[in-house]
Amino acid sequence: MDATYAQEGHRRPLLAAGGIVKRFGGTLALDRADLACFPREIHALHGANGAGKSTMVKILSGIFAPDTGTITLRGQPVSFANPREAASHGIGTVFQELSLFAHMTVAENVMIGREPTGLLGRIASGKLRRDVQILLERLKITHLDPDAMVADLSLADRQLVEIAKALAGDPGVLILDEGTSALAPREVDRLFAILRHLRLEGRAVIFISHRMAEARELVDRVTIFRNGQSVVTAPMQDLDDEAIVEHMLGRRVEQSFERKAGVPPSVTPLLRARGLTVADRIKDLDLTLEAGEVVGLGGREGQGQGDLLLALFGAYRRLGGRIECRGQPIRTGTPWRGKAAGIALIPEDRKVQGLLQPMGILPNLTLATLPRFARHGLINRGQEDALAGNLQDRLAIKAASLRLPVRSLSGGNQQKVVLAKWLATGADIFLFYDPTRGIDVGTKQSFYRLIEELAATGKAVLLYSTETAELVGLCHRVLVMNDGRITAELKGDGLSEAAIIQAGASAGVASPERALH
Amino acid sequence: MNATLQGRRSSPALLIAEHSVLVAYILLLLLVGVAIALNPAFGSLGNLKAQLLIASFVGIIAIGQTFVILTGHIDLSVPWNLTFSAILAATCYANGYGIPAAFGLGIGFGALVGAFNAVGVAIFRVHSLVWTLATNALLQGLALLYINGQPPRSTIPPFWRDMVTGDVGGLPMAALLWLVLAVLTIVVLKRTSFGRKVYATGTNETAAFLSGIDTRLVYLTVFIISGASSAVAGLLLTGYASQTYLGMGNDYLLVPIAAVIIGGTSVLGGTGGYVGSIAGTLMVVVLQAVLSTAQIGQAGKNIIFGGIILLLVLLYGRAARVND
Amino acid sequence: MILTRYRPALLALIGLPLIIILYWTQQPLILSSFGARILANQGTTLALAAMAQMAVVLTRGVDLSVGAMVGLSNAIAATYMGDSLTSATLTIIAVLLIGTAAGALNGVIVAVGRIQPIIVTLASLYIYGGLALLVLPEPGGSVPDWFATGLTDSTGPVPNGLIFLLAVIFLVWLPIMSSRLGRSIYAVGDNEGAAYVSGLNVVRAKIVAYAMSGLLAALAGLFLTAQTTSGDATIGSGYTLNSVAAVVFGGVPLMGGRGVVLGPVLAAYFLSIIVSVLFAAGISPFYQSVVQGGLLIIVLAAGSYRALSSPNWLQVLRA
Amino acid sequence: MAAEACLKPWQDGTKPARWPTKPGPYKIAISNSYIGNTWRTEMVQVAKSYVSRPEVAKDVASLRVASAGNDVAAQIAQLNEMTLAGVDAIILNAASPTGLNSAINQAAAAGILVVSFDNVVTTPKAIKLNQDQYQMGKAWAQFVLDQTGGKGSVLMVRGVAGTFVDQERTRAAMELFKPYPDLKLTEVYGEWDDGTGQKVTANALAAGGKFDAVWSQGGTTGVCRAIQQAGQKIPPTAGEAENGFRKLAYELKFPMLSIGQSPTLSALSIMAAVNILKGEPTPSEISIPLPVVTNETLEPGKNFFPDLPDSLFTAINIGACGLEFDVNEVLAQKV
Repeated sequence: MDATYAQEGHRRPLLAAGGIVKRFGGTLALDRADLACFPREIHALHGANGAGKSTMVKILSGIFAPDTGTITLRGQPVSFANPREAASHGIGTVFQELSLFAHMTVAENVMIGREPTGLLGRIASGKLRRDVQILLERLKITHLDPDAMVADLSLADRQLVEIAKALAGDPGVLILDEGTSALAPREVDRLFAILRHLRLEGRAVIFISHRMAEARELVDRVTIFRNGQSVVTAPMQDLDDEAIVEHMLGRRVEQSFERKAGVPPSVTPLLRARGLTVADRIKDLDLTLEAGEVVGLGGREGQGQGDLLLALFGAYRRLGGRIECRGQPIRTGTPWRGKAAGIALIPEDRKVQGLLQPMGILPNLTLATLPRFARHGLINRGQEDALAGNLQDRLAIKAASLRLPVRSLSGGNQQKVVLAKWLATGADIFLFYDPTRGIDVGTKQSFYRLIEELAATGKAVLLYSTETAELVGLCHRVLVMNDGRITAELKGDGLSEAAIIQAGASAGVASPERALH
Repeated sequence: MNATLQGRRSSPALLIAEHSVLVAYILLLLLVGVAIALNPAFGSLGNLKAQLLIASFVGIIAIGQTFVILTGHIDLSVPWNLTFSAILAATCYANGYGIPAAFGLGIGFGALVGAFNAVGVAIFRVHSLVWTLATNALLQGLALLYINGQPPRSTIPPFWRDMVTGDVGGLPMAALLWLVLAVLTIVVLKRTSFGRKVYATGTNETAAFLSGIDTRLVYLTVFIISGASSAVAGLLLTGYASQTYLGMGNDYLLVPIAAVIIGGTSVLGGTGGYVGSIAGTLMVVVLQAVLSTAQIGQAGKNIIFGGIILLLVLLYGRAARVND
Repeated sequence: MILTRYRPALLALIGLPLIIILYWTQQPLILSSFGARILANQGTTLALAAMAQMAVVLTRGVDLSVGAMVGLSNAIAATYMGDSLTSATLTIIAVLLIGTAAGALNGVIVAVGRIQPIIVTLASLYIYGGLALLVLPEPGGSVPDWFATGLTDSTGPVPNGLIFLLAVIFLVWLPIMSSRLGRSIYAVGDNEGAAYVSGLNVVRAKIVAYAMSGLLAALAGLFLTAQTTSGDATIGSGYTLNSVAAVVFGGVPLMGGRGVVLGPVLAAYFLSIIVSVLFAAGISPFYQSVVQGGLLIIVLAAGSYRALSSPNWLQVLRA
Repeated sequence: MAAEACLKPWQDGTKPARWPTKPGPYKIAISNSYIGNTWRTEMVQVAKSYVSRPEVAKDVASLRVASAGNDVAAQIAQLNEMTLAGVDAIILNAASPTGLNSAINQAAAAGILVVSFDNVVTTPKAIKLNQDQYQMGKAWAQFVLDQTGGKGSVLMVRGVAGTFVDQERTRAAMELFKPYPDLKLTEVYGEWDDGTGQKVTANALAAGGKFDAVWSQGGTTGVCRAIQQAGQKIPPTAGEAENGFRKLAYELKFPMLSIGQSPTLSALSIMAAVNILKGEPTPSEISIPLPVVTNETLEPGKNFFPDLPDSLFTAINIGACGLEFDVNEVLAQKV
């Protein structure tokens, strides 16, 4: 615990929101919620998905105006008409959905809207570059080239850019809304060091993360939201993890994983890949998945784990090697071939890759199974409704009506819709691409149960996760990847977080630039 | 994320947005009312039938454009596709092919052009706005070469002329054909798995693709529909004018597109439908009819036409959200 | 990084010299001073119109009223310039102001009214075209000699048209695009939501882009007026779709947010010069559209090597 | 060739063309603005057919045709390019009456004879050859007056707004109609296009009921068909020289006057250019007689062709010029 924290009582809040109400159509997103943070404080905001955290962040950042309620900055009431005004009041935000420009360089992104200008308003690009270079060095993000295009960066690097961008405005209050979900432990440590430094400088940080454990030692106080209300604000040391979860969910949850017995290899595994080669991403890779098995993919980010999932599913064309399902070679190269072979992919970015956001929940649920209830192309609505209702019950998707657009659902429920869509196809090989990123504890638990259920019913699961604990807890085996190859296989007693991290790091090869073009 | 950014919309706008098709029909009735008020003869049965006949050309092209626009694309090859298909059919007929063969060839050619457009869009991934524009130029040249610089053949089967302009049960035949195709279109879009795929592709191609939908096939089909509907419109125009001639498609580039958009279909793809396009078609045709006989200069007509389109979309097109 | 940005313009960068060489083999005199002037004057109007189009395309919009604004500027300029220096100067200023205002109006409706750009500019295509007819019901009008020769003659071996174009690029385009405002135009096209939450003024960026489009279309109209020394309300109609073609050919994706002005400018010259090459090569005009359309198709298909070469479908879909 | 009866001075006092004579044969180029409609393709084919005649071929070394796609800047470049190529004469159908003047002046300065026809240009440096649009509009209007007696309802189908031709023809008609307040005029724009003509006429019929006469600049076939389709008798109609219009008039015997802008103007321009280059006296502004056809002179196979397409422009033969073309031979020209 930091010593500075003790002085809290003598100061007024740096930024405070009181009695905030925000309504979207029929739903009450925030219901008289309060949040206050003091100078020299790192303040955690916890809550299940849909509890109103992001809405609060958007109100503090000037994206939404509250229906009622007040915001005060250093005791003065303020109102932000737009993000510009919030920024000019010294509020910097790292958004959950990244606010970056793919076709601009790192430097241009970091300084967008506050570029140094010279004669006649011309942007001084040399100075811009240098300023960003200095900033990145100060933040110890030295591996990022200020001239790199953001489109070419990995998600983790983009998050770093996003953080640098928020810090470039020299904010008095920094808000991180799930700003660390893709970061490797080492990068998280580095970020925390920066946040501590900001605290020393007298600033405030509001910190939202679903990874509670990582934040514990950093955070001074915590506020917990539930159903749009702030249910508790307390010093961090007063609440243990269990208590936090209890406040978040309003109930107790059972924790969590049990040790898995291995699945013995069979003659005809559900899936076997031999000599799989994909451009320069996957190199001569062998892999088997048995029925009832959960296999994890670990290693540092960007070593080809995602590409492997995409390639198996059919999102890569021109593959080398062969893939067999139940001993039969299958044609690959397009998603519909993968689907026909019984393979399902729960993709990385559910918003862009998994769901038709403005369309209804129902068509999203049935998108991959249209032929099943379409006779001569004509959709049988009764059958479709029945299937969708069935899926909704099975996965406990919380929605008032399946006619609502899928974007009205919380993140966790959206992720369930993606999974339900594939469950409906009767697939027996499930590829998960970091499925619990940005999902609250409660939903995570139900997701773990679902994965275990899949395995229990004889399906095979290949899971890539950036959370090592998840891999250890869920998987029978974990394959550690390096540079497009499997460099270690961990199972049984050999499977532990430390072993995964060590295997990922010990390969020693520097991560190649992730080139998308 | 942008969806939520637009959170400050006033609720009347939202209301209009959710009922844009209804609003379109209300505006259509208003427009017809104004037209009749300006000139009572406009409301005569004969005129309404004449307008319906003209609207069926625009409306049938709008079928193809609705499909294409729903996938987020646009077909600018309509004018010369229409002309070439009609000329091809008429020439084949003049050369002794039977009517089914001649018309089949014409429509088949139109569909083939559609397929060519789809290749550019789906395989080469060129934006349809330029690819179909290039197709249009190419077709113009090919049409000139095909007719060898001569006026195109105008031997039109008399029965076809009578059929297009003739009445069945008080409705012009062409309008009847439009009605049939319109119902078919609405059913395909709203009730079939193909229709669902069109909306899915237009909403988010990546997500549709990763759900196992061959979006290339979707593009192929919608552009073929567009090409074929251009050709059908060309054949109808041939019957209407009793001839084929160069430039018969000139009027049919922007007007059907305007009809589709006024009818509430978003050019970004994924939202809208043909029910709205019908209202849009009728609005544009009525507007053009009223303006064409209004005794004001061409300048005034253009300004009023543009102004009213703007007014219409301002009234209910604005709810269209910016989507990621 | 510089190379990355210029790579999409490569097609035009290679295509233009090739077509000029092809032209030269048919007509050696094209590399004379007179020939250079022909080449320059031929493409300058479209180059300016393409820049007008590009300003809007950068914001992920499209401007179908570019041609109508070219025609409107031409009609106003030829009608009111007269012979005196004062009247001509005032008219030029008026044309530029009207063009900017017309473009800005498009921008306001698009940005504030939140209407799809294609339908807004389709409507204003009719409106501005109608206004042009109102100003000049039949072709005519005149411009002072100094205005015509000043823009279309040569200074030494350098065509004035080229100087004019470069002046517009260096005095109007680049200063705006390399300012914060210009960055925000690119940013809005790249990711509008991100631009908004990054505190950029999205509405202003769009309005400025459309206003720029109007200004550049007015400049195109003025150049066309100098070239034709007269006015014709319907003269601009061809520039709308050709400007879109030049923009895409020049490597600026219609998805917005990317692109360098060099691409569309070179592409505009390329597209303009084809017609002359056809004549020089003695190709019958009946083949003209076939060659033009066919060439465009080939070029567009050739430019899609990325879509064809990438093994990752997700990248193909994004391309 | 009866050049004198054919290539008439525009008006009394029209100056003769003065141009340095040159020995033949001559290199001639046609600069056309647009090729996407029937009149233009016919015009090009007539020119080719004309120069393939032996008596013409000996004077014409080459004929090259270019089309600018309705783009003034492109046509300026084309003229410049022709100047560079060193042709002896340019036959010009202009995209703009004024827009090409400076390029024409440059060509003239470089010693190239420019003969402008159809859409003529305003610069005095070019020889102008055309039918008199004002007279055409006037003749149509006179027919309407004769048929209606200056009373009743008249449909005026205009051409493309903003063009010189449309303005001239309409101006003539309006001047003639002015003294007759009992004439009720309904103006629509038919864009010289059959389809548009048909559509706007259908609209006009709906709005105005019935017309006692039609004054139509073009798209006349479509205009007549719209009236037919409305179930009405076609009233006396003054129109262009479309084959379809004449076929209908022959068949249905309604009073008609058909005057066509002749695609042969291209051939006559070549004739004028050769004459001038040879030093034969030729006016600098040439008026080509209007090929007028009435119910009396309508004759199948001669001035209209029942077996040929409706969109054919029939006025290819100008009697006064002694130029007779076999329509099938013209059409058979290679593109």
